[in-house]
Amino acid sequence: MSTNNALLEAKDVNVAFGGLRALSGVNLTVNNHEVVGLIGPNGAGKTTMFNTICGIVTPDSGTLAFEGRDAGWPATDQLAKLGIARTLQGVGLFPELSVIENVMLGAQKFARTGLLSASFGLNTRDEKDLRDRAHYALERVYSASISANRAGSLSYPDSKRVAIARALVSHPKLLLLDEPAGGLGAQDIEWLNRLISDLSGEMSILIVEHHMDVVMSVCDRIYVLNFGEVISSGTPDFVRNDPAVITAYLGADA
Amino acid sequence: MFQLLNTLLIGITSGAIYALMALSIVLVWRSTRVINFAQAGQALTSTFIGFQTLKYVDSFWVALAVAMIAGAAISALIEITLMRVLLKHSSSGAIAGVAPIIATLGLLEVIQATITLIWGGADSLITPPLSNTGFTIGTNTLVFSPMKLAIIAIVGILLVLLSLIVQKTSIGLSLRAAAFSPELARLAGVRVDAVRTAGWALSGATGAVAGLLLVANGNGAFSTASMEFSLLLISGFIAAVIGGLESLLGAVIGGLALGIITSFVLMYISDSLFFIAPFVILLLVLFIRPQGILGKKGGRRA
Amino acid sequence: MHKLSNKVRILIFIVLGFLIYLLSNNVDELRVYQGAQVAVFVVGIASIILLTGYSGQVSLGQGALLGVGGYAAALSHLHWHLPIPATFAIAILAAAGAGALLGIAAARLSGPYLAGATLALAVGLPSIANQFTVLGGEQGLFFDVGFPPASFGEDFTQYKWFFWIASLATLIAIFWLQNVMRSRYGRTWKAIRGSEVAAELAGVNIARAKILAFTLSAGVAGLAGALLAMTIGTVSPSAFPLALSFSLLTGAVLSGVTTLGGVMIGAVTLVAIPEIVGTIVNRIGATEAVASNLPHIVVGTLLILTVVFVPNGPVEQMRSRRLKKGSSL
Amino acid sequence: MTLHVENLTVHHGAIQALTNVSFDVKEGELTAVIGSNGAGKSTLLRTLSGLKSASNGTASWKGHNLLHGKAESHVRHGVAHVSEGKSVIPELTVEENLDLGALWRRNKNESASTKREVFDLFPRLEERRKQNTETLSGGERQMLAIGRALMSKPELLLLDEPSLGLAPLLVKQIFEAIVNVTKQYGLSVVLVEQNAMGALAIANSGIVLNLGTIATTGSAQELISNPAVRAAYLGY
Repeated sequence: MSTNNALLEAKDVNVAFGGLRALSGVNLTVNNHEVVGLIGPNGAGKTTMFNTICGIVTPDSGTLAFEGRDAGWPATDQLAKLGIARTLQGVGLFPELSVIENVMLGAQKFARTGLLSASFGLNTRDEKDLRDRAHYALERVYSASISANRAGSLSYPDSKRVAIARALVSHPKLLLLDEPAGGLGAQDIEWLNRLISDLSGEMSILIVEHHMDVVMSVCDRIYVLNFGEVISSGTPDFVRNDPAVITAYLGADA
Repeated sequence: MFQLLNTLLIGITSGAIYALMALSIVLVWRSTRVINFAQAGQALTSTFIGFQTLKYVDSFWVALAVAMIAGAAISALIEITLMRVLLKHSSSGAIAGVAPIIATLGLLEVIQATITLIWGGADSLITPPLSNTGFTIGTNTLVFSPMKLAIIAIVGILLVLLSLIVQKTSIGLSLRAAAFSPELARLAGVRVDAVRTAGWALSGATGAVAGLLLVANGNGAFSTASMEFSLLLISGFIAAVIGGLESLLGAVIGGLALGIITSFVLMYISDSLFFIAPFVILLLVLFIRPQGILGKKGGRRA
Repeated sequence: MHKLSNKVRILIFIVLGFLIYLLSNNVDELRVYQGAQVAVFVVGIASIILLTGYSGQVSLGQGALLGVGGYAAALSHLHWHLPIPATFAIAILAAAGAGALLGIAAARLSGPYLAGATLALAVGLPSIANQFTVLGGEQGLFFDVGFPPASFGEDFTQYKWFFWIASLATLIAIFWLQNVMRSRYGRTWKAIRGSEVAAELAGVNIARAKILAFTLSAGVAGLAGALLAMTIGTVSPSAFPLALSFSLLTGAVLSGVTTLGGVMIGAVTLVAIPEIVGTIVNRIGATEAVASNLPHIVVGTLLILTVVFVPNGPVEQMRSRRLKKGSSL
Repeated sequence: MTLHVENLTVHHGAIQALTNVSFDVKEGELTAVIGSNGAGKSTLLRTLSGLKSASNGTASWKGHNLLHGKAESHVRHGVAHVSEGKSVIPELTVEENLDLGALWRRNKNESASTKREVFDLFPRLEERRKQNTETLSGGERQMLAIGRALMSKPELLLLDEPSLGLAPLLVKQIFEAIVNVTKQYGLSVVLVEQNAMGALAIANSGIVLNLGTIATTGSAQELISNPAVRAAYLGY
């Protein structure tokens, strides 16, 4: 899968926690404007893979290239600058902040003024710019009417929308979605499907998801992890009929 | 040479007392994951209760026992009335992480004012049960006295006793299980709330011994405004941190190390470093080995 | 949260200043002096709100940072004969420097470790004064801001002068703090307090943000220290005891540590409770021991109750109740 | 009916993790609860063992209300829960982990004989009784977790993904051990599993959970050939 078209290319990633091998020799590529799924049974290493890409877990070995350049293993706070944004499992919003403030945080890299101008209240244009960007991102996932609400008071589906807006506001080239459909009802899942196909024109997307309907319908390609290894990869149709996948999910006698 | 021996013995004695306070702090930390800054006040209260007992009974050892029981009762009461409510109410929210710390500071203020109200004013005196005049070797007199020897012995006995309780008895097993994994302990049928109360009670009794021995180690005089008790708390905390906050043995090693180092600094560098030396030691430990001497990696950001 | 425009805020602060001015002309000496105390506490508490309420780090040693500010102001006044505003600036810078150092240590620590380290600092730092003769030992140093200008007239008292200086400094400090807290820096701190991982993913450098919070908070504390030194006329180790750190923390919790909105509540409570309790005790004729200890019991109990039942403070409590009722703004 | 669950609804904050779940488990039967991640399987067990509180519904074991009181009291009524991820305490030794399960039992002689039985069942544990649990392999830890549960002389065993993270051969061994234990003590078992076929192979009946609701129930045989099982995992 390694082509010039690759946006993110992780090679031979190995991670061990103590004696436990969480990832062994994982290769994963996400091409430009591609929607890629990462699935597997509980404890297969999906979240570890996400955390490794995001610099939260440091791998024992392996390389990561982004846009064709060796990116090392980036520090977590540098991801946004690099052009990678991620939503967290569950919600991951800051409950004490308002919705708009939550989204503005994701746009921080566009801020131009520093502490001094903030001290004298001379940052109003900057703030307005961030606010506008946040507003626009919120409109993409929802009407911006909830922007003044406290994030902690939102319903679960609304929180998930805001979390996606916070990722989108940084104009990522690669969007990592960690279980975006978890806890959502049928209507919201439909909305999510539509949003992902909309976004796929603008950016690449890597999804960890248990909700198979979502994965199978939105993904161009799927990687299946089990015991920290990629046991299968390919189109949704190929993967769902791969005996190795069926065994991994349903058990030995399937 | 003689001075060296003296300095070492002084360090071991005060280190033994710090170790007791550290044990007391570790017991609370392990049972509820809270640093109880009110422990200085509790130890002082227990000491006053011992002092009060001495007015009726003419035995330091009886007073010590009464103080231990009182210390245990006070500590258990605090756990039941304050900590349970606190941990239930403020487990989330903006200041969830610091709420217990602030609450124990408030408690310290209340305790300190209350004992000042009861025993304030004049200095109080507890005559040490044993002589504080040093042993003599040939023509030299050591600072090391029968009382200091007794202090070290008591701390040694208490450490062995506490270790036996924690390592060998079923209450100790419950304590450890509840500390490491409250959820699994519950699933195994351990009444975690009661176990926590027991941990606090043990801590209160240990703190009471620390308080009385601190007074007996000096000239016996103390007051409600004793700076020594604030220092005892901080030394105990630092000793506990040096030991890694989790381990009883670590607390004792931390206490002794702190006592000996401080003693040498005061003797050979400057005695005006009394307040600042422990602080410097704490910072050094936190920078060089953030998990403490016996601590495990990763526990520091708890 | 309602966001007022800067112009409106400046206007409000000017009006506040005018009200304070009117007030100072219409109350007696004691009240004026207490007013200056309130101003000192407001600044000190605000420094804790920035640190604990915003960035989520706890400092039990804020009193020591006030001490750094107080000594810096006194030294620069005694040795360099700087004008008063400049001594305040030195106080802010010196304390901020100390805060930055502390912040570097603090960025590695959290929870009980940070609390213990700052507590040890609060006990240890004041005793440094005894180490250096230049700091004046137990007696400390004088810090005399001088008499009020003669043009204010004969009636203008020294206390009133303190009150004016303290109030003006406080208004400026709070205005500045509000600016910073409303900016992306305030947002960043609140985000860290919520979740470090999520903040990092949003591009926040956690260590840098924490050190910045410690530095700015210490600078504000330094100003409070200089003001405190002004009101008592000297700086000495006993002026910055452990109890001062605890008082400020208490004031911050009573104010509601997550917002500047209630900062007056804590400051006034700290100044008023001893007096109110004292009056009551005298009325019912209790002993002096009761009179001097009851205030501590009341304050301590209040602190515990606040932490347990209104951990975010009275102002936030009211605001969230209003929000729950449905109005979204 | 010995385990009786009716209209059980549980929330995780704002998310409804379980919605109107009803089922029964007869004495001596093994019921497998299967479904993909996030279906609410673990939540179900955590609610039954008292770790999590329910928003609505009823659940009882032989008349003892499982939705009232703390987890530690349910143990005394014969309910043992082996939670997800090898539920052992790594800081304790193997034997201490076992002893912990029987601390609340008054009769120490009976506890000792139970321990004997557990050691007979899992000889590996006896070999390592003095060792720190950290040194055990994944499979041994799972045996220890089940052993700890048995120490409380349970009648109802709640097992949460015992096969998680184990190599296929070990999975087989663990499942065999579960069958043995169930028969030997006449236990009722609720077995939550991702390994659907493995679990159904040893179960009497099964429940398929999907997004917090029961998608299908039936005998184990019926479910093995039911397309709903596939759908729950593979999306078709």
